[in-house]
Amino acid sequence: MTTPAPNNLVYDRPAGFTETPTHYCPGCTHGVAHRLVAEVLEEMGIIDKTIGVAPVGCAVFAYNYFDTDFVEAPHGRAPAMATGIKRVLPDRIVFTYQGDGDLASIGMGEIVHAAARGENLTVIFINNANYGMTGGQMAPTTLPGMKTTSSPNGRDVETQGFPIRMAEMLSTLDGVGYCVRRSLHDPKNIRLAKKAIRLAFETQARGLGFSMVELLSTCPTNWGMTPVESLKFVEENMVPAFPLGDYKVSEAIKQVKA
Amino acid sequence: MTTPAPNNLVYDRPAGFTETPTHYCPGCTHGVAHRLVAEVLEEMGIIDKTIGVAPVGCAVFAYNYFDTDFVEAPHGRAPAMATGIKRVLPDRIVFTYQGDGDLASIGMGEIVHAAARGENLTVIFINNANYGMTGGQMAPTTLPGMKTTSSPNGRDVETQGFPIRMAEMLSTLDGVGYCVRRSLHDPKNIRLAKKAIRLAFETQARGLGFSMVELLSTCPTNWGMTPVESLKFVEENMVPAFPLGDYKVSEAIKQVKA
Amino acid sequence: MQVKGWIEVSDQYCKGCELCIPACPQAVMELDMTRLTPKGYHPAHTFKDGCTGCAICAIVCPDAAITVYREVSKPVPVAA
Amino acid sequence: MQVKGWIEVSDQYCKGCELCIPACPQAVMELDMTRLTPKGYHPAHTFKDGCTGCAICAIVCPDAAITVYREVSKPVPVAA
Amino acid sequence: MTRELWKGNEAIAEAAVRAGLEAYFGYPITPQTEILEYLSRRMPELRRAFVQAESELGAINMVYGAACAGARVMSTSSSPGVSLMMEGLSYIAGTEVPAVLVNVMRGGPGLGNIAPAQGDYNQAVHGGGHGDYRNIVLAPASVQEAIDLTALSFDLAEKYRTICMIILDGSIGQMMEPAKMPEMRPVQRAHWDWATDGRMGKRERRILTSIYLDPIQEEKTNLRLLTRWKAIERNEVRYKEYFLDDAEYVIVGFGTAGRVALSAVRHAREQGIKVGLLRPITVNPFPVEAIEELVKRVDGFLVTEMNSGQMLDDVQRAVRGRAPVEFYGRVGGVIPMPEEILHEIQRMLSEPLSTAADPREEWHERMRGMR
Amino acid sequence: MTRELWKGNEAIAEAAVRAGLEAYFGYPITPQTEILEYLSRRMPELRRAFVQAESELGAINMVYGAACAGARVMSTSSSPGVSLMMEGLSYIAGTEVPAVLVNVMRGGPGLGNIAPAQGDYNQAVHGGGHGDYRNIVLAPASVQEAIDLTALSFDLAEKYRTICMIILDGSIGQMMEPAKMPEMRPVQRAHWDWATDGRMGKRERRILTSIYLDPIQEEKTNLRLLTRWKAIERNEVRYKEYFLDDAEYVIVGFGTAGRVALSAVRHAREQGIKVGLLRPITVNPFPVEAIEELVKRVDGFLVTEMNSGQMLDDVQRAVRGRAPVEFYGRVGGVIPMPEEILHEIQRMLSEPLSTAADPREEWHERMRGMR
Amino acid sequence: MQKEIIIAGFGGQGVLFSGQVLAYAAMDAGKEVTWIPSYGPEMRGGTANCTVIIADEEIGSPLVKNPKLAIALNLPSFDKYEELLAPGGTLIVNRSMVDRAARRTDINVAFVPCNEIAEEIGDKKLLNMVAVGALLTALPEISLNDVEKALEGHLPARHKHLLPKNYEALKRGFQAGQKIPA
Amino acid sequence: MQKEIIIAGFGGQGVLFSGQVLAYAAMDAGKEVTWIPSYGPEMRGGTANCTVIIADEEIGSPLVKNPKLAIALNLPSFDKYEELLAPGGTLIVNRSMVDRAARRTDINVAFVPCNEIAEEIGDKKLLNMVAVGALLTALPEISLNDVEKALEGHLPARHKHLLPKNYEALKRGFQAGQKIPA
Repeated sequence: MTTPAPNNLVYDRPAGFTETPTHYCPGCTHGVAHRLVAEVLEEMGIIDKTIGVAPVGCAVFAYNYFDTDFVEAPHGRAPAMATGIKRVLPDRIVFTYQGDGDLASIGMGEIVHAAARGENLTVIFINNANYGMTGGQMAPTTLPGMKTTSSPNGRDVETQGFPIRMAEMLSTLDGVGYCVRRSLHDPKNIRLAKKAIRLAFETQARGLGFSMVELLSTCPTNWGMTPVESLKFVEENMVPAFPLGDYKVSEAIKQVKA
Repeated sequence: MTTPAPNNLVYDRPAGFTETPTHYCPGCTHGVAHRLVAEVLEEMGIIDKTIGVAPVGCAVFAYNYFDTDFVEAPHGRAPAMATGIKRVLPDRIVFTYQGDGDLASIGMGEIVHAAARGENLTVIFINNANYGMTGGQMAPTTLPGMKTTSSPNGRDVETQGFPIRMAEMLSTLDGVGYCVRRSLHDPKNIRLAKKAIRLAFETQARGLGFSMVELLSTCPTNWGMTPVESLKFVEENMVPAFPLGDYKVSEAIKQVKA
Repeated sequence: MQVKGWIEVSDQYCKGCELCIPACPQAVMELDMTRLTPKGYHPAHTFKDGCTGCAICAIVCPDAAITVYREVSKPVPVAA
Repeated sequence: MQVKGWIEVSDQYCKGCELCIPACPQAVMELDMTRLTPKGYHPAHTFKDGCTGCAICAIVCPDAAITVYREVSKPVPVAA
Repeated sequence: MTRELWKGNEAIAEAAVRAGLEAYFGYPITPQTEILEYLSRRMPELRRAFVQAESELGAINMVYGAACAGARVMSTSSSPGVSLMMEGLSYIAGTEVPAVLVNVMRGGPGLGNIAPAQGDYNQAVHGGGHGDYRNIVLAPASVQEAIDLTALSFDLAEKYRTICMIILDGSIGQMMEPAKMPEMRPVQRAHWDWATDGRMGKRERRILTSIYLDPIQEEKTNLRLLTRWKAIERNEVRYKEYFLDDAEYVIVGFGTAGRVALSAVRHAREQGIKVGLLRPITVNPFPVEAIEELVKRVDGFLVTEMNSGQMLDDVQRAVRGRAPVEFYGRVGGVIPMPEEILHEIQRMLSEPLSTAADPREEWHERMRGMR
Repeated sequence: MTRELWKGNEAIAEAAVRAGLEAYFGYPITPQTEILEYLSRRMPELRRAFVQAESELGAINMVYGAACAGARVMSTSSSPGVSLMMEGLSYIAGTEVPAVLVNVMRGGPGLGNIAPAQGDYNQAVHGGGHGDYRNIVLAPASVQEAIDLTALSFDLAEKYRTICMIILDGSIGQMMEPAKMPEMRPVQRAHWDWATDGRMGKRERRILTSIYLDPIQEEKTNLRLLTRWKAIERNEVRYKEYFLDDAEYVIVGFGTAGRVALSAVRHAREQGIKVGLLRPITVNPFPVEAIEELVKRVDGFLVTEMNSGQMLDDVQRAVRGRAPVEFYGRVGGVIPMPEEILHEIQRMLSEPLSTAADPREEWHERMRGMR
Repeated sequence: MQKEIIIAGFGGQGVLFSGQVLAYAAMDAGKEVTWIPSYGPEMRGGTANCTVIIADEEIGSPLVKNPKLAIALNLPSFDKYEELLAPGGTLIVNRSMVDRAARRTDINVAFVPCNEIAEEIGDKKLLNMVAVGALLTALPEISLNDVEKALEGHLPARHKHLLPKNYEALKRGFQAGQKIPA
Repeated sequence: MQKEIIIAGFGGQGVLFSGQVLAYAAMDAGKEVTWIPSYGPEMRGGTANCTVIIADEEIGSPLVKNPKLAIALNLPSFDKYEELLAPGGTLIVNRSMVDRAARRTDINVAFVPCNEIAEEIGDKKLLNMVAVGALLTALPEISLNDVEKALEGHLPARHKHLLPKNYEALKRGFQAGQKIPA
């Protein structure tokens, strides 16, 4: 951490967090993603000038957990709201935190155009392959054959289509400065995820355009698995379908050490 | 033509057309695109079972020109309407005809998801780099620096973003069976465009998923050029920004001769 | 010796956009400045011999205004 | 000889999700079945010596419930 | 037909299936998601069309397309999702094709909450999309009524080539009651003389559009829609009366607010108070003539809603100042208890009533007093 | 200030700029596109925010974001585009942040046409988004009024933390009139105690949301909104009176329908007919007390609109059957001519008037007779 | 006749299902009935409850402020519904989870060790059926037999083998309920 | 005082601009004025028209059915507005594009060869100013000088060099207009 720590303190709850315990189910990696964002805001010293935009979905209450200003957007519209904020407060740091139903389904138009415009925003995209809050319906990211409450016989690609790989799709747009996919299923990948989140915020801080980190995440409750089984599912089933990697990194940001 | 022609007839107005003269400005290549679609419908013998979906934009009156059933969709929603029609009439041929404001701006969510679902639809996408009907405003496809009535000093990519290459973007989706870009700026390219339109409809007829042909087109009136100058502009300025080519062609369709 | 062809340009559809004129390989087309269509356009026409019925004018015509004929014995597939 | 460390698990935040347990390289963590947190969870704890303060448990913790210490003289950069 | 215990949302879904629903397009939103989930299993097993759309905007335009093709089609959503459908609804109305939409209402405005509310009455009945159009709005108060009105909604939509909306608060969607489910009707697409289902060698081409570039033609269209609406007003008004024969006071309430009022009316009758209940089943068209009839013989009206007085406006317009109109509402997702409405009835008996007062204002004052 | 000839749409754009507009988000749609085009040049030259959004849906949510940040912000659109904003408007209302929206209305429903109409009155005043909320609606009848009300709209929106809509038919957007443009006000963001503009070391964090998961809290919010609305009703009603002092008959009309009626009133006065005009400038809040005042002394009301009788409902509710109310409207993009309204005035004088008749129904019959 | 019953407890104690069993029994017995779960934010808390109303005629409000009957399977529910119960009403309390005596004297409170009885029967889960059995002592409109038929008719096939123990739980609960010092 | 003027012709004949010139002149002369273009589907047809209303008091309807004054720059406009003109009104007709005589006798019709006069001046485009000049003979509220000042004040800078010819066109039109057999 950049803040001096008592001699023997190795890790402490980040200052970017409020005291409020999260409402997430035990073992849900939303909490890990939150923590990484809070750590990065603290390490970059930007908590104070950051404005978050919460989605509709499990993260609808994200505004309770970060010690920053926050607004709550209509379902899928977070990138549009963030655009409105950033355009009138260009010196602030603005980020959206969105799930796959919110970003990849109803919010497709807003995310694609925020990226195409090269809005200086950072998007944290949680891909857990289903609509968590409403009880586990099929999302655009649901894997073929995966059972959900709205694909009870498993997602049939013939009638229900194929998963959308957002990081790959958005990387075709010139307005994008940084766009990568990471996973939260083990310590190594969590470390890589944090580095990516740091670089995404650095991209915004440097005015290098739109930045997004897609994070493969778990939904133990709706998947009907234990938290530990869920991590395994991510590693064995989601990573192959949603390859981890850097899909677009602007030259300027390649120089930055995180 | 598949229909027997009088001995010395080389070319005649296609039967897929009604008698109605189009409302398009002189030299606008919308007319060429219409004609190619009409020729393909006639050659495939599917006029009778085709249902078209018109957009909002210059082609809003497309329904007057084709001798098929037609509906007129809200701005950008043609792929959703077409989905509704095709799902209840799977043995019909359903196509949308959309401009860049309609498909690439307000209709982004609908087109991406129709493609991701692999809907058996054919989309004819006219890219003329501006909103024609409302008088030439900036579109998502407007070239950097290009002057329009809503980018009076030329499109500033810093504040107004970058052109979206739809064919490339949609080709990242697994539901897409056929997705290519062609141009209408000379006879050779018009021939290639017609072949592509044929293959797009063949893709649908074979149930191979979503098919789209993006056509680089002109807007002499709003560009402030003669029709002939406009073709030159397409060749010299648009083709470099929107490379022609096959972005996705499913294996099954590669076998088809058009 | 090249094939002979001819075209008919429909006054109902032609808007005098001139796209066919530079496209004609034989350079035998121009606008007929002596006539106006009912819609007030000078329609395209062939102003001299040399049309081969190649139908390129029809291929580039945005208004399907041109019908193309050729002096031949067997049906010819359409060019476009 | 390996460094010695220790952790504090917050009853306020721990939900007993067990993610830290298989993650611990020293395998010194488990749920404390003798206690319930105010929210009714069995919290995680170290049930034997061997903690090196590597902070991997904190890195995988979804609830930032774990504070990690180490017997050392100079500040150590956080692992994550 | 035997009675079975049905949950409101699932009952609506099954009733639509039995009415011959050919295609469903929807999107998850609490508290209507069970309808989507039920049909995600039921429709495919019957080889009928089911699509979880990318959004409510997509869903209503898929409905629009399927309706143009002549199919029996439905979408369902809840308040914020329905707001996203306003453009599509206006287009469907302007194109004169039949469609059914169910709104399982929740607390608003905005994201609000997921508790039962009736705050979308005005959107459904008066406002909503742009331009001059009206659509039928049905308001069930029980699971059985939800089943019966779902079946009816398709017939009405097709008979008048109009949108038929069903509005219910979330509690009806979530509650279970014994109900009889009608027999399965076969899916057989009527051969509409307007549907764009492909010429198929049988006929000239058809066009379905909402464009009338010439204002005179658009005016003719608007008047045609109004003429049709007049027929609906004549033929389709539905309501239920309770204890009205000798009533001196009348409660007017729809949906859950109406059935809560029924309990209050029974309590009041036990106390010898001559109060009755008029429960509109069609809130659009509104039972104006029933009110007209009551105006002649009652001493006052009490409108009860789970909103801040939306149907109240329609009651006031029908009463035209000829009798006092009072209002009691709970808003934001709160369901009133029978005791509260009984208390209002008693207040009406004890206070002088005026035809000049603004009932919403007086209610608002009382509510603020409460806090 | 000297008079200049301004086109309505451009006048609104420049008036907003001079009122300190910090950010504009819009999308092209006829007949309001000139506003977008004007600001695409004007805003960047002043280094203010201009974004042509991907859609009206995007635009209203950009407005929502900028409003939360405390900026003076506006969007403009026309009927179908405004229908796409209903979800966003409900959220903005529920979050209690100020925003200005201009609707240059065209013929509908659906795609309709681009001719001037007033068919979105109900959407703006009564329905629109889901849930219980109300917003101020201003209806200019001239280019000068459009300028003045645009400037006013920002002050009202901020004073009451509410949405302020300006509705005008396309003809006002397209016409030119001499008008005085106010001086340029500097852009200076007020330091709102609610805006989420970043803590910046000065304060605790702030949250802006429309969620109130506990119905009791949502009810409190609804009642707070209603309390604020009551203040608006008390303070902000605006209207213009013409020839009312000795009027025996009153025409009520807003916007272009109102100014067309003024010509008819003048013709009638030339014929010695004692008729006047009440032209609401705020159609929400509606000038109920002005109607109340007139009810006492006039023999009848004639409501004229460019729709099928939407404000008519509000006039009827205010009149409460105490005077005859007649209606004359043209719909679908047709502007009535003064002669038509004069003819209606003459008809009112020659026919027996009833308070029981349904004015819309009678008008509809007459219109069908015409065809 | 109208009887209102509220059943409340922790999620996982079978609150909603036991309410449905009563609803099925009432329906099969030819009564009007409504079942409505706690709805809205409470869903997120640890406790669940549902309201069942049984009547001879069309049922008005599906919710009541002061029910005639209630089952409290845990302490928070006991605290809440002892307050709200209508005078003269009967409250079945799961003594296994409640360590205090009743405060009100104008209602009948039956303390039944539901967990213990269920464990004696050999299935912890059946504590809810024990409570339902006890409730029936105060609900003459519904007989034990009605509830057994309802279980038989509506228990998912995969649980049919549990019927005998369910019957026993009901009976044991009914017996325990009869011992109320009324 | 209120005077309504409709100016109609083909697109490209300067219909809308000539209406705006009158509007500027009226405004500068301290009058109330409205200018409204033909709006709606007609825009798509070949002909354009605009309505200008000049008055001393607040103007009501910006449109009129029967204007007192009109300029018809082509035959379709002549056909349409000869019908609609208010009795006693004056209609300026561009004889260069019209080959028939007037039908009505209750209005003044002035046939002015606008194209020829404009061509004599040396700028075909000025045919609209010729017509405006002619109209002024029937619009005493606006003087030639008012219109000249309006042109001077509102003509885009890049067209200022055309002012002299515009003035001449106005004058020639005014002279031609005065020759009306009233």
